[in-house]
Amino acid sequence: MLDTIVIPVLKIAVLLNAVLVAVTFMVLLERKVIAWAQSRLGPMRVGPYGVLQAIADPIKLLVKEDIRPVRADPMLFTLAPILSLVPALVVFAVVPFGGDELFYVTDINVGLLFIISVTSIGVYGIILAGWASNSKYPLLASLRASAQLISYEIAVTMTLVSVILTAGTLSMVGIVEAQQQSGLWFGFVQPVAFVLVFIGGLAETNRAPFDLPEAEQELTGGFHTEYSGMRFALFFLAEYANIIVISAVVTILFWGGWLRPFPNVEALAFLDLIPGWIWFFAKMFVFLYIFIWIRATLPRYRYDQLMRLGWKVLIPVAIGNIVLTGVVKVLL
Amino acid sequence: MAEAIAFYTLAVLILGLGVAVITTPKTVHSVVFLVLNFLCVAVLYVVLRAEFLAVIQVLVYAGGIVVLYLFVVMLVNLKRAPEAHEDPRRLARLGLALSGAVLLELAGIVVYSYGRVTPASAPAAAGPLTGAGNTEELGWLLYTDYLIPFEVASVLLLVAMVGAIVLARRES
Amino acid sequence: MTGQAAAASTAAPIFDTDELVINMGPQHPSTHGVLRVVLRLDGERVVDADIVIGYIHRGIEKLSENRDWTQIILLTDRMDYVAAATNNLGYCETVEKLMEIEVPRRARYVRTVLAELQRIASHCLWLGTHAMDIGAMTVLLYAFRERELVLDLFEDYCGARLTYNSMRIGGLPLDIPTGWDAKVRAFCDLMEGKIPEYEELLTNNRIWLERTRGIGVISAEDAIGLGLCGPPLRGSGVYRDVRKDEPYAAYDELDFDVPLGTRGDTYDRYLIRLEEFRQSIRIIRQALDGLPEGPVMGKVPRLIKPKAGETYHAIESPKGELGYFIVSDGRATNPYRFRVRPPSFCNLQGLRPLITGHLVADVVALIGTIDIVLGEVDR
Amino acid sequence: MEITPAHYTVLSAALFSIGVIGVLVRRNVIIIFMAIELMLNAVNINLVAHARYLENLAGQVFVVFVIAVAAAEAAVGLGILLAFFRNKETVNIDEMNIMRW
Amino acid sequence: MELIWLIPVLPGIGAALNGIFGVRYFGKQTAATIACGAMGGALLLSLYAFVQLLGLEHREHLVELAQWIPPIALETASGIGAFEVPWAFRLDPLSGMMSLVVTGIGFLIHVYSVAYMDHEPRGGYVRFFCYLNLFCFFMLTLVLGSTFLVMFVGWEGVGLSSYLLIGFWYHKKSAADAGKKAFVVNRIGDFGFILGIFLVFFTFGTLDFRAVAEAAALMPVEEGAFGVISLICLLLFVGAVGKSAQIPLYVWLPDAMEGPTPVSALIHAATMVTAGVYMVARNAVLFTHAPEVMFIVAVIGVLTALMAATIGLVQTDIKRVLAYSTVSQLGYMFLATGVGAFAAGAFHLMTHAFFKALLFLGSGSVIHAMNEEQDMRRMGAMRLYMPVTFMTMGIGTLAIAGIPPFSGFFSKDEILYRTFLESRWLWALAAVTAGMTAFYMARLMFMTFWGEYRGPAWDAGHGGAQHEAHGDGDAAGDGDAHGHAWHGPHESPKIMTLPLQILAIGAIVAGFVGVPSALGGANWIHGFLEPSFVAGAAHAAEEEHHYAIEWGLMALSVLVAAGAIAFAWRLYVQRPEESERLASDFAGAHRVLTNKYYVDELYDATAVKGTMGSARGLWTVDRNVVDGAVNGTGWTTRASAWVSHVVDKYVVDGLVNLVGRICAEGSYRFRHAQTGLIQNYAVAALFGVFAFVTLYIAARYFGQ
Repeated sequence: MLDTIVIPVLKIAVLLNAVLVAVTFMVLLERKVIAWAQSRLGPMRVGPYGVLQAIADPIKLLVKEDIRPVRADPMLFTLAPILSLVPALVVFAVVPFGGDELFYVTDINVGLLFIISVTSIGVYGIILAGWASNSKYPLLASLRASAQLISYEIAVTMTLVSVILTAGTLSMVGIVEAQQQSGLWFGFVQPVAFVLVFIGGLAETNRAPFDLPEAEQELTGGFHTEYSGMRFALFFLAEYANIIVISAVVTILFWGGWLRPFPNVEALAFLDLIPGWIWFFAKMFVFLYIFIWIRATLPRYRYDQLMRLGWKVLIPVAIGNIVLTGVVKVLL
Repeated sequence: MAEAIAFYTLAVLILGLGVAVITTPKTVHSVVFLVLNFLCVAVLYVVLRAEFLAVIQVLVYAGGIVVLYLFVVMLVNLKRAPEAHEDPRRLARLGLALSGAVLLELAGIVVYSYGRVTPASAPAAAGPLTGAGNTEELGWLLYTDYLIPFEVASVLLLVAMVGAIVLARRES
Repeated sequence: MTGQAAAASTAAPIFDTDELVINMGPQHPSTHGVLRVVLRLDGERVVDADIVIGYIHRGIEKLSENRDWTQIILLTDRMDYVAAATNNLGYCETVEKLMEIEVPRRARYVRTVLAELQRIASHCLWLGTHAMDIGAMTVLLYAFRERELVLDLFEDYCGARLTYNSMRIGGLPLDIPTGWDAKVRAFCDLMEGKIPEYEELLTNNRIWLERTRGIGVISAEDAIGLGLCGPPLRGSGVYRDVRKDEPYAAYDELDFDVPLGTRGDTYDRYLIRLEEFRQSIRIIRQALDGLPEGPVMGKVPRLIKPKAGETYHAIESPKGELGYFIVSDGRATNPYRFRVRPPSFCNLQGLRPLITGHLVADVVALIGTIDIVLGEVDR
Repeated sequence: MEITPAHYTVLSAALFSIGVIGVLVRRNVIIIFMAIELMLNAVNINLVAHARYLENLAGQVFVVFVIAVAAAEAAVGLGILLAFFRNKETVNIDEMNIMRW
Repeated sequence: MELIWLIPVLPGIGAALNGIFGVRYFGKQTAATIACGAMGGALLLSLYAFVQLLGLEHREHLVELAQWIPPIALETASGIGAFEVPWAFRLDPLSGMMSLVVTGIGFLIHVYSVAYMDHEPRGGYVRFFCYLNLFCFFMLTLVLGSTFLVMFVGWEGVGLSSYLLIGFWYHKKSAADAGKKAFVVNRIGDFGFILGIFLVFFTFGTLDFRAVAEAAALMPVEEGAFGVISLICLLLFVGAVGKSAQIPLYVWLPDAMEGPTPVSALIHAATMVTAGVYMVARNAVLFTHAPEVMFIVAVIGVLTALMAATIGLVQTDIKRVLAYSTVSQLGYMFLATGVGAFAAGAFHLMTHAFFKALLFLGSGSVIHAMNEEQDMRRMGAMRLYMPVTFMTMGIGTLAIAGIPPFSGFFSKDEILYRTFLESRWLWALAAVTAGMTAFYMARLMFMTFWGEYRGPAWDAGHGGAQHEAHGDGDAAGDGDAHGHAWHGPHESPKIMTLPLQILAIGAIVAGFVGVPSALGGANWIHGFLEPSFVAGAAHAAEEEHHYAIEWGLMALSVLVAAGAIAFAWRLYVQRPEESERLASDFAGAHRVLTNKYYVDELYDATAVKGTMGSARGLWTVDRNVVDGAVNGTGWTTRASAWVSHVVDKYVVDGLVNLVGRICAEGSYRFRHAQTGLIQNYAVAALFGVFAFVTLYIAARYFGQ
């Protein structure tokens, strides 16, 4: 009873809280990092160095008036943000933060596929949000956004196939263990795949330079134009949770998860003194930082350029990578 | 016991959502119910220890096919209600009655037949289809015994893709 | 407008939409003021555009005919409010030309320094907003950081940060404060180091190239035909710079280059403005080096009352050729007729052919590239 | 309280019947398509359940094929529907009867 | 050794690369590199395989790559046989030597073509190398194939590539026609060949060379009779005649000179045309069992040799002289095989490959230097301009003329000697031919390289600088300059002369592998090739040597050759007017020779005109007799039709209309069942399901 129900439920509770808190601080981090990149200070008023801004923001969003357009579809208008957030959170169930069983909720044998499939559900939140708003621009933006999401999902999934080929397993823990056995992080074995997954991740989370669905400078304000208050906050949470998911997945698939650098080199064994989960979070933090860094640096793609990049560059390269991986795998 | 709870819960959800799919007046709602239905079916697959299929169900059905439906529903922005016109010669009631009758008959056959199967001949619930081997075994089967059907299926998909593009393209 | 269809992407619109009419502005976030563009779209592509102006018309020209000659300087501040000093300069020089007043050499040099500082400030603003429109948010903050320094210099000189009222007919109201030239030099050194920062973020950035190269191509003939001026004209490779062609202030005594584009696209116009930063710095340094001693105010009658006549005089403002046409009847202490040829207004005429055939996302980039200020367009 | 294949078969039959009713009763072609998907899922449930109880993975293999066929069907079906909609501005199946006598 | 299948496949890959991607994407350099690389690889592999072959005791190696045609039960003479063809390659002395020749000379010619074809635009250049590689692929398949059918694939393939390459400049009508001609004439031979293959299978139940040879060895020699083996051999020989340009099917080869010169060198001198000889040699066992056919082969061979040599005496086109020379030398080879000297034939094949390729390439070099001028009357004194070409071509000429110690001497004298042993009058004809060979080759040399320059004037302005530019064989800008302005004859670039030099060395030394025992040599190649010509382990009995005769013959043939050369020197160098006088003295014979015995005209008059004439006759018959009959029938029909029309209209139609009306009336009521509502149809289907299930339940219920 304890093992089958209590501990998992506890883990889930802790994880959910951790993720949601992490998301709010992720927002703060983004504001701070971008501010520093632009030689500004960022939020400074709430708490020392604006630390408490992370708490003030959710409070503000929670107490704001919840506006629902009269002609919106009530059921879907409510459902859409939930459909957007839930998959982003569910994915964390199979993300291992460390090698020990304590650090993951479950390790299922199709973990990576699970992540792919559950994130593919997230697109409903966006389409339905656009449709339920019953407003022209959100609808068009949501169709755009979902087309973008689906296109890049294909590219990412294709790329992950080559990683699966390399690792020989679909289990997230198994993939890390495979890296431990081979002694090489897959980022070195599959650099192309890493780049593709990361670019695809940027696009799937609607981040710069692929942030057109939310680009206020352009025609449409995005699928959540009509949303406000807590419903809007849910979309917000989903987006940042997705960023964290992508970072975690990239860390696990390509940079050894909780492994120390060069896990097979005995001479570096002293690095094991640092616990695995610290390694994990350190690496993940690097990717979170890169996400923000890119946003501060790059201009935005145009829609047709974005689709062209996805279909004519990423997908062919991903397919080529699969073939190459297969050939190498067979030859070795 | 746990399986029974899971089964009944899911059965109720699946059937309820199924009914919702075919009864809701708004097409978009219908699609949403369909997605939820498929998600429940996926969970049912997990109960049946077919994790791979569960994931595929979510990925392909919920994440792919139904999104397509949703897209079409949104592209087809109708100027009048889709079911406004009804042909008087429809035999909807007869169809309803017949479906009910067939369901009853089938259920009768099933209950009757399985009731007579001795428990010994029915294999135990915990088969060997557990653990990590499942997905791998399925892969083996697909790429060995069922290789040709698998290839045929892939060709079918290709043809369908080309066909869909040709059909949906605007003449220019 | 050949070449535009080819330049614009060939992606077919995904959704079957009828021709859609939408309003961009006057409250849209990226129309640089109260510009209103009515777009007719086929899918994502602009079929036609209607440009509506006049939202901040204040009747400056008419007002000027009822102010006395010195007071008009104040009004010119309010036209291109991000480049007030050049507005002042153009007006003062026009009146000086009308009255045949000799301006002291020192005043002409200081005016040149101020005009070029103004150019840097104006281009900084343009660069930041243009990049922001295309999604590069950091450049905005960088460019504004430097613009702030220029504003500080102006504050040091005349006490104001936006509407300077920094010139007078016949010269300058004040000589430069002690140590100001050293500050300007320090700024020039600093600015020179900052330009590579912008370039690093943009010039070779693939996305920036894809968003700007081949976008809004305008041939030299079309550019002349549309009456464009300033960087948009030079971007198409037409050599036209009032500072060279009809030198004013101290430009005939200073050495500088006029950058020209080759393809006439958005990227070329961007490169030209970046090069103008460097040329401005060069001019400022030369002007400060050769700054003559002497008074800053020429011999001007107590009562400014030009004799009857009319004149047109143009200068190269940051946005292009800024011209004043003034008629004096010789009796009143105010102009009989006062007319401004604002560069932004003329360049705005190029917008419609530029954006036709492009995607909606390019419209913001193209509004940015012609660099308009609505205060000057509407007056 | 043991769950036998009979349970699954009955569930499957019920879901299938719901699909059949949907096909027969609704007039919106999109919903009819979705009803067909329901029927396919009913079949899948049956296949998976029996794959489990007969300890034979062939059932699962066929589910994969059914999903592939469903994807193809949806793509082509919806393509036809879109083409039809462009011409006739309707998705009502009762108005799709120009091919009779 | 296991990799011999790669020998043909490498050029095949090269051809595929250049053909599929190259024509669109590759630059000249890439294409040339790929093609030459493929050939170089094939050459290295063949060398390696050959060296390994030398170490094998039974001198044979079979590599079976895959099944081509799975066993099919087919009727044969000895009951039901399994028709089964594997993709198998056999390496034995004969094919080993042949593959060395093909890859070696092929590689050199590839290299040579890099510069020679430089004038071509990029697309044509790539296409050329693609074709060349394709040819090598098929030729090597032909050579290495272990069964008749695999060989036939190569056989047809080389025919195709030959067609493509002859017609390479397809915009030139004469080239396109020549290609067609070659193709059509070859088809006649191929028809015989494939019939022969059918007969082989029918007779022996297998297509494998080795198995056929072993089976044939057990059958009696058909001395003085014309049995099935003779028929097979005759049919096979028809194929060989077509491919190797023997009487009466030789007419295509001279025309094939329309192709680029490297093609002439590779295909129409060194490799493809020898395929017929090769095929006959490969089936040596069969042929030895059919002495009657052997005799036919020898006669055809010697007649071809003589006839072609006589034509060669008066030709003025440098390449045509070489073409007729080739036909003549091929006749020699057939003569050798016809008298049972298979080794000697194969030996001559090899030496001929060297010096004929050399001569062709040399002539190509001259043509190149003369700005595509091929007429020898417009050349002269070329030795001053192109010493390397001159030297190497001189070596080739000496070799073909049979001057010791050049290679041609050994192989030709071997043939002459063996012929002498067999038949005196065949020998006499062959000896005369040898003299003529020496004469016309000397004539070619003298007209081209000696005397005064008779060609067109050139722009001497910047000849010197241009000379240098050509010298380094630069692939890029050189051809362009060359195409527009010609700056006089000049030596070809190094990349062209290098193959010439290598081939010249080959032409000198190739004969040493077959120094006859009469001269104290070991006649090594004879012993080496022997296993290929006998079945199983049965070795031919050691024959007796008549050294005295051999020496005598050698001396005689050298004398004849030297005399012919001297005669040519007198006619074409010392007193050129003498040759013209000679021509006018024997005007009739000269005209006949220059017109190649009117064979082309004869074929035109008989085959072509005959076909046309008979077609016209048949057409007349058709129009008057057949059409008359048809028209008569037509009138009858019309008359009876009117009668039947009346009946039809009132009786039959009445019935039909009645039925129709009934149907229409009936369907008007019944068609309301077709509502056009899909769902109603679905309900009908569902009703079927319902009925079925109900029936099932009822059956179960009542059945129990």
